[in-house]
Amino acid sequence: MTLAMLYFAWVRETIGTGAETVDPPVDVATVAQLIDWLSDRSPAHAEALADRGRLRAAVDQRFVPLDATIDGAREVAIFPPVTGG
Amino acid sequence: MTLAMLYFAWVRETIGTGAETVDPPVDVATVAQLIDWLSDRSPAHAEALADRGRLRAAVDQRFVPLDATIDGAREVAIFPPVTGG
Amino acid sequence: MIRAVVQSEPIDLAATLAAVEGSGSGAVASFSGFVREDDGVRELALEHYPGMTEAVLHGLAEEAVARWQLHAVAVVHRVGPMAPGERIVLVATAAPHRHAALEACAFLIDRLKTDAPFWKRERREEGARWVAARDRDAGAAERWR
Amino acid sequence: MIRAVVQSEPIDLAATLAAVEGSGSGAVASFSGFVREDDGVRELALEHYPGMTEAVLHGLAEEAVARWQLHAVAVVHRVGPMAPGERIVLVATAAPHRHAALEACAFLIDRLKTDAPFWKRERREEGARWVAARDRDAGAAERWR
Repeated sequence: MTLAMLYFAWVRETIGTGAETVDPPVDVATVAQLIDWLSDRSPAHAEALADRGRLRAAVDQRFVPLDATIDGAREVAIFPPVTGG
Repeated sequence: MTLAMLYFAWVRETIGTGAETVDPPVDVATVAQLIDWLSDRSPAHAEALADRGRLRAAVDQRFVPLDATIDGAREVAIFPPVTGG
Repeated sequence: MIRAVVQSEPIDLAATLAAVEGSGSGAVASFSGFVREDDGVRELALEHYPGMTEAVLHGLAEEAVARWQLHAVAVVHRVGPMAPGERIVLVATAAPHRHAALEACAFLIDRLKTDAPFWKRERREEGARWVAARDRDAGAAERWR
Repeated sequence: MIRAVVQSEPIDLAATLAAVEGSGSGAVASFSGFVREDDGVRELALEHYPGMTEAVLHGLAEEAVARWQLHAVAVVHRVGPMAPGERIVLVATAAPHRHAALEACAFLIDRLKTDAPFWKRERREEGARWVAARDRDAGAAERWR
């Protein structure tokens, strides 16, 4: 499964990129499992993704809880809580 | 007691003037009594002031109920309910 | 800054909002009331009680400043004849927080409608008439007391 | 009319309000949020999620139109670097009644703060930091659900 990953704000800064294409194994079924799997890609990924309580996610441009499925997803974004307005 | 009377909206139109100076006798103590007394000034006054339920008043530029005193008043205004904004 | 004005000239939205925004606040809200274009009114004329009107508007503005810690407030009300689509009234508030700014606008327009001595006369095809006061306006003002 | 825009250029208040007022409604309300001038921020930079942001803002605008029978609504949010005193966001609503216009503005700004993917980074004398989300914003958005 090929996924377009997007990172924003300090998640993007810490990882060092705002976008990458990844190909997780089929047993990666939820956003949380994807975060676990991404954490092994680099020390920067591990650092950015360490504190789950500070992370939010969107699957195909809709906010989802971290236990949401990524089945069929094309684009997954990981970022801190939003602060617009 | 010399009073500056002011009339607004249809009260003014019906009476035919927006301002007049009047000199009611001392036993005219409240706005309601003043309205009674004013009603005798002309048929136009009587018509304009006939329906108390549609009249509001201000004494020296403060809204008051019709049973308020006019003791010490300099300016009394009579008008319909307000409709600004 | 408190600005409470009654005028026969058209209301300058940009200048009024710029003055309120000049307070450097984080939140600015505004409300404008217009002569409706869709209900057959050809002209609306506003009469008021000179002197009392300005005092009432200023008093309401001061009350709003105290109650919502506003940094700036403007209340501008037009009088005289107006065409459909023209601005009758503008209230604008600047506050540290968004809810304060928006609530203060609601307070000002609700209370202005019952406390300020204005009278509307509308001209329609079938003739002119003085607009009647609405009970629901009294209810809306009551919630701020 | 629904206008939902994300832009790096300064927000044109007059043009946006004129578009909303052009609906011919009796009531128009607006809310603007600014970079505060009084708390030591030298620059505020807004990042967003292109595509999702516009969709969320448009969806909130549509929800407001349906809920308050708005005649027109505009939501304009700036992104990129901004100086103190600059406008970050503008929401404006046109409705038949004043409470609808003001409530819809409150709804839009409350929900935008929790539902739209923007992130603020502020630069102060002591350095730059990403602004933390506030629990009270979640509470403010919750009242509209």
